Amino acid sequence: MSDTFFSGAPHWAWLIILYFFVGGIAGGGSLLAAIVDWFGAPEDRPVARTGYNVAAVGAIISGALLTIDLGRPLRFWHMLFQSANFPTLMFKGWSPISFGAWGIFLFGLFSVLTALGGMAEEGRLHNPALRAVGGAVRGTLAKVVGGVAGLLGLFIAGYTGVLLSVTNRPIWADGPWLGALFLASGVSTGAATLILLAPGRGATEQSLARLSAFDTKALVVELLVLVLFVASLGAVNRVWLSFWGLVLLVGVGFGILAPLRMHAQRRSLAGAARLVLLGGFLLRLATIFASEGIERYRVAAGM
Amino acid sequence: MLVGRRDFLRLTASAGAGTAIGGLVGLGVTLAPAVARAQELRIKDAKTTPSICPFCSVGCATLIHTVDGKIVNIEGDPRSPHNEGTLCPKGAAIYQLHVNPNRATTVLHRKPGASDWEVVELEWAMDRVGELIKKTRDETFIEKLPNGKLVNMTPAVFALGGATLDNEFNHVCQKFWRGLGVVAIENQARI
Amino acid sequence: MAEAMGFFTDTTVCIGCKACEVACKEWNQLPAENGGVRELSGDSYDNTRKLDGIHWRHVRFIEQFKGPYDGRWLMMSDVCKHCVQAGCLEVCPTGAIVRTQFDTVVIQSDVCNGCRACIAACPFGVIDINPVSGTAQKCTLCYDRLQVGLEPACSKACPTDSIQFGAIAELRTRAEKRVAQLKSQGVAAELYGADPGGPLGGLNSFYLLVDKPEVYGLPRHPELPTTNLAKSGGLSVASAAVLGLLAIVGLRKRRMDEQSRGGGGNV
Amino acid sequence: MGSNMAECHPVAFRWPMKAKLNGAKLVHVDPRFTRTSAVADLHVPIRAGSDIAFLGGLINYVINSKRWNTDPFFKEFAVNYTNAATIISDDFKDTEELEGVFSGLVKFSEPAFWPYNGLEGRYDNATWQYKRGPRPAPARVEITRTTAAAGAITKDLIAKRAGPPFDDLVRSLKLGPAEKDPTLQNPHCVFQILKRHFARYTPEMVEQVCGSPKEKFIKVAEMLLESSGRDRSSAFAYAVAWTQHIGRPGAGVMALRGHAAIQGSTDVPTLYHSIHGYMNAPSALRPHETLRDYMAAETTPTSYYGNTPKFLVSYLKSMYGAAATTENDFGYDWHPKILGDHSHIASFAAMADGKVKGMCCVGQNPATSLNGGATRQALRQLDWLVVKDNWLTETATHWYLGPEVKKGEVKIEDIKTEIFFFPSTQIAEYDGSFTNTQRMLQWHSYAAKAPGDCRTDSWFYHNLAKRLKKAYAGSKLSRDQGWNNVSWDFDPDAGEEPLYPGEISARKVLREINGYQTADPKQHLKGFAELKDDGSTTCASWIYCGCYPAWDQNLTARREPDPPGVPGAHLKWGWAWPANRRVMYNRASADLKGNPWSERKRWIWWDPTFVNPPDPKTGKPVPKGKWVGYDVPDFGATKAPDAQPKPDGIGLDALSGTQPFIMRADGRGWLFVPAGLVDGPLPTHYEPHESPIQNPLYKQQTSPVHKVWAPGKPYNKLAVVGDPKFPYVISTYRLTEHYLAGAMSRWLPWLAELQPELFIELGKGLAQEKGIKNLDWLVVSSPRGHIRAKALVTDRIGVMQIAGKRIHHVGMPWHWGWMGLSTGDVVNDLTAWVGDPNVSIHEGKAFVCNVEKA
Repeated sequence: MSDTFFSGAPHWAWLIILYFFVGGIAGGGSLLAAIVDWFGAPEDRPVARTGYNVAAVGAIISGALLTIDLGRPLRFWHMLFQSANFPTLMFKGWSPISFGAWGIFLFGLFSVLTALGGMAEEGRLHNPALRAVGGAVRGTLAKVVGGVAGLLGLFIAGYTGVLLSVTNRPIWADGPWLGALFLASGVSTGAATLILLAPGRGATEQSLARLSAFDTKALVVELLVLVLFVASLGAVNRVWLSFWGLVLLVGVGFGILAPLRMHAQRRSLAGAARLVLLGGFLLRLATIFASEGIERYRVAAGM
Repeated sequence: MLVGRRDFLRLTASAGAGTAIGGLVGLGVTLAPAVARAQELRIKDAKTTPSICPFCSVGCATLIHTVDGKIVNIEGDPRSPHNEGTLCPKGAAIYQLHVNPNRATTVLHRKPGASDWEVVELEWAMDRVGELIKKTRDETFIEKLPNGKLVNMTPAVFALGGATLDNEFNHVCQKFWRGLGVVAIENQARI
Repeated sequence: MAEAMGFFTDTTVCIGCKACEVACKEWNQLPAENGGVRELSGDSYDNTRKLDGIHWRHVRFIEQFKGPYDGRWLMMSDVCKHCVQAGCLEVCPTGAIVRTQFDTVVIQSDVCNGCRACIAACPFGVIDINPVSGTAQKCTLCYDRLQVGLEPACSKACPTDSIQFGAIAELRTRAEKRVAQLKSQGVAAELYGADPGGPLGGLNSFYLLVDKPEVYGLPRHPELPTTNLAKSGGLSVASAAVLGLLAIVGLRKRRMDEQSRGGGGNV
Repeated sequence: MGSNMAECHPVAFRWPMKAKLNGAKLVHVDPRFTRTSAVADLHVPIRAGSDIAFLGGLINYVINSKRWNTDPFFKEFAVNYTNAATIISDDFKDTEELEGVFSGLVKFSEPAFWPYNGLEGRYDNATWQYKRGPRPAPARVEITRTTAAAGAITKDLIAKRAGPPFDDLVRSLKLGPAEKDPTLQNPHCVFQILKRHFARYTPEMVEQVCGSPKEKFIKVAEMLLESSGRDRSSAFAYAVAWTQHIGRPGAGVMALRGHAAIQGSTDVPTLYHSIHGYMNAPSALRPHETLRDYMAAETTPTSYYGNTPKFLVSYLKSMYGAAATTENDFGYDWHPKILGDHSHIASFAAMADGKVKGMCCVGQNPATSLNGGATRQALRQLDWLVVKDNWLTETATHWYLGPEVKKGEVKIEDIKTEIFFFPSTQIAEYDGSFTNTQRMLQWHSYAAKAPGDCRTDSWFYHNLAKRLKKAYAGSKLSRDQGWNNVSWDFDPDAGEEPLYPGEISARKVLREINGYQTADPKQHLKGFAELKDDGSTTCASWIYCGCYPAWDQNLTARREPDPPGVPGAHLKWGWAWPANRRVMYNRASADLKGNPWSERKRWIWWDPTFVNPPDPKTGKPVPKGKWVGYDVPDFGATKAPDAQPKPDGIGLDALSGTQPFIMRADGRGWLFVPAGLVDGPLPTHYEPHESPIQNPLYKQQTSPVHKVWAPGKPYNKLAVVGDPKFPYVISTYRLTEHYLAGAMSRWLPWLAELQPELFIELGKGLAQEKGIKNLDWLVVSSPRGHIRAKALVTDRIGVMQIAGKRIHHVGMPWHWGWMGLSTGDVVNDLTAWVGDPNVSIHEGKAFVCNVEKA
């Protein structure tokens, strides 16, 4: 029996699952937007702008979810500053939740700036203050800010899995692959979100096709990492003999295998993207709840 | 030596993997010992009154801490040769005998046949109980048995309780009833 | 720093009275779960089941019987281990969890914001949210009492001295003597967490057990959560690199012929 | 044994556990494997209701062992400090001869004026008496008929209204010397009777009756032998009613009593059968017609009880004050006499018949007590009921929340009782003293004000007394004269603020209990040696005399422990009766010459070189020598070990320097009890009234004198022997986490969460037979009723082989009722109104039941 079975569940439930999901999308979206921005074709610009917007909105939602989830939400700032010693910064480089808080904060800052820049470029900002800020973020600065947002997105997509690993909880701490898995899932769901939203911002068929082609690769990576993750759990895998194991199977079936098949068959891009999102959500749902649901006294009782 | 062992660098080194990722530092944060900002000691300015546990018969000594006449803490008296400061779970819960929203604090009266209590005045209820005791005593008093034995008693009133109460209560209780001629006086000793 | 202080819990003299649970609640003014209105757990005489934000002490009951009247009934009062290397303290992002001058680990309730990272970080399942404060809470080893020279409430209350409080060095000597006494009587007694070279640098609340740690709900090899950081982080970075490269390759500006094929290549 | 000390008295269990760490062996004999068994060296299962068979087996094993028959220690102690050598009347017949009953059994007919004694038979103990030589000629009794047979002299003194002083009356009660055989060979000596009596209690028989495996039983017997001797001791923790130590440190039978003041409420008796200091309550069934009749009947002339007239007169002075005079026999006639059994169950049986009309229930919760259904039926017959408690108890709410009302069997409007509920103060909210199980009085002080209308329970009776004094004032009726003459002076003196309006002074009450010189109440009595039988001393309780030796010296409030490392009787912590002695009969801790039996176990001893000051009263010199040691000697302090009894002495003067048991007529421990116990001079195994088997030891199934109240009544139905409808043995018990009937624990969130619901513990075997799973709801039934409880399936209780039958044992904690945070059915709805004849204690720990899935 893994020693993780003696730890207590942190009650990370729906808000955190939603955060992991939204954060993954935002991170993945931001990464893809930055890559398109830096390396892509000019006609892919709408994809980039969509990505930055997804990132900005996602970052704000993420921050909100995280804050609401706190036992004492008004003390959210204690993660950034030492409450007894304000304004000395609060930062622990070895604690994912600490550097993650900073990550989310910076990601929010950069993605919102980039998004404002994009919106200013489109002329959609009417508030003078926002227009001033958005207008400032253009050209090379916009590219740099976007690039940073992209890198931070990569971090946001992946750190959540690392956060789970750096615990003593069953499943999460029983194998090292969760960060990689969440990262892959974040990128795949980010791409899927762009596939769904970018057409509204004027993205071309070609842009979407490229995104979709990349999503296929991301899904393959995700599947591969998932297999490695499950393999690394060893005996702990018996916890999947539960409702959440079924959810995971459904997630893999509908969220990875089905989209891959649809891509192979060149069927509806949007349909596949929706399934990818579903899969990403179910993956997090199953991973969190399968662990949360383990009650430690059952272990001691030999049950 | 103890401090050294707990030094942060040693800590992460023994934790093994921690240092592998560069920049694993804390800004103004260490894991070294510090004086925590704890809440103030609850009994700092409390008055201490010696008492005894009211549960079982071991007679554990307790100390009651009060602040402005309010009980803030009750714990074992370490001087006691019986309990040396220790208590059982019931003794440790004496506080909740006192500070407890479920405590009854009003006098209740139920008229014969009524389906509800009424809250009544303490003095009125005492007067009424006094009247009832006198009525029952006067109606049932036996001076002599049919065989001529002088007994001066009534068997019609039953007084129960005392083993959870003070010696002084027991004296007052039995003197009251025996004085009136009531002999059916009992407590928990027999059950 | 003052001398390291802590608990030695000799489970062989525990009578499962739960005085420690109540004395802890009394001193720390912790509420009962659901106001005390609960259902029977069916797990021997254990109805509080675990340590959490309002149960900083918990007495475990283990029935080991081969048949009627044939066996033993183990009891153990459990508490925060005040690890020398404390996972909760490591991960806490607010600095609410500190190591005190007594080498104990304390959560400062006025700093904690209830993120619950420490709950998942603790290998022993000690910490949980106190619904009244909304913050993570656990045994403070009666930090407030220690500062004025008072003994913690639980060990003070313990009628059989199963829970002993004192300087760790002295407690270890005492514990080793007791182990020797039990061994001479043929009892397979062992200490858990008394070894400063052992897991987590030793526990400042250590135990004398007569069965495997798992039987008492204790992990055999408790670890710091950050043990996983490098590997998990490294693999994340690696997969980030792979995915980033794939994305750059897939989304980069391409030649027209590739574009005209539409949809790019499925790899 | 039979006690679950770790669970019921966890803090007292601190000391056995410390002894265990020092190498002591702990044996637990109990039907359940409890938290006590968990830390014991050996647990021996035993069927509830068979303890005497087990203990009888131990006696048989020990007195036939080689060790006992060769080690002189045992013989020296037994011959000199017990009545083993005493010869019993030739007419005595043992259970060996009469198939399970003793000689003297006669039929009992209930008197018409109080038919609630619950008896069918009773013993005339004339044949159980010591064989005696001729009665000594009374030396100083000036009467004419010096040749009168025993008893006549006393009658004459009674007729002449002799005394005070009553010394002549006491002296006239002296009997002839008991015959002895120090070789213990005489077939009529106690030892030989004992040996024959217990001969059939073999290990095999113990296994048959108790279900305890023979090997385990023998192991216990061997362990007991190993830890006996000059420097060793054994203690039996036993949940019996009377505290008694056998004089040596670490030895004896230890009663573990249930309540904070249960000892106090027995000493200061809120019990029908006794008045202060263990004097029997004047009774219509005994020759108690007059003061002298009472003294003649109740005084043991050759023990400390020879002072009974002093105790009694001082008590009557405390009752009736100045009105108690020599002329009116100190008001003895005003004092009420009991009609028979007015004990708890008897009173409820009478109440059910409408003979008890009013009830004041203070700090007790009988609605969940023995035969709960019958008890509540009785409560519903009352004209009025007062409940005074800290919480709304089941007794206060039975009329609208009781199971009978909830089920619709009884309509609220048909209950014609007028009911009152008065809220009470809690421990920290008033002053007073408790007497703990070790007889120690400890004072507790007021710390905080009680809320609302909460008043002390003493306040309640004090203020009722004031009202009734007023109501009867001026009455000329003879029956009211007693009450009008009762002294009632408990209001605080000027300068002492009452804690609540109209509150008593608890110190003043304790002063009256301690006693004072009648002429000057400020002159307190320093000890019971100062008591007089002429009314010049006023003292409610002779045993408490000395706890308040001066107006401003409340010794119960002392909190000064001995320094660490001292063997320590902690004589300055609280105050223990009698005379602050911590170990009673402690003369027995030294041998005949007054030296400790062993250095390791020394407690008090004779120091022959001690120079005594002259007698403070007479000024005469006192010879050298004194009892010294850690404790207050329970013996004449300067009475030498070689002192001889005075021929015409009464009280302690009638005992020698080697008779440590000074409250016994012969100064010896009684292995054979010629008087005082009504069910036989020797313990004998009888089956509980409800038993699954025929008594394997005797033809007599149950004690021929045990009590069944309300026999044949529909609310007290009883199962027949081996009743197939109720095949399981059940015992009820307590848990550490709750307190008795639960009023003081079920309302406390911290305790309620620890044991939130009622359960029944049953073995895995029975569970399997019945298809019962852990936590299933079960219905448990007895002839009196049925209740629901959740199953706790465990191997800590189980099946036993009893007399060739496989019998399942189950157990239920009885703390629950319908009020509080933690609720459950009333387990006592299963128990019966059956009890023992000595002290009317119920048989709720051993009866039969059935268990089915709900």
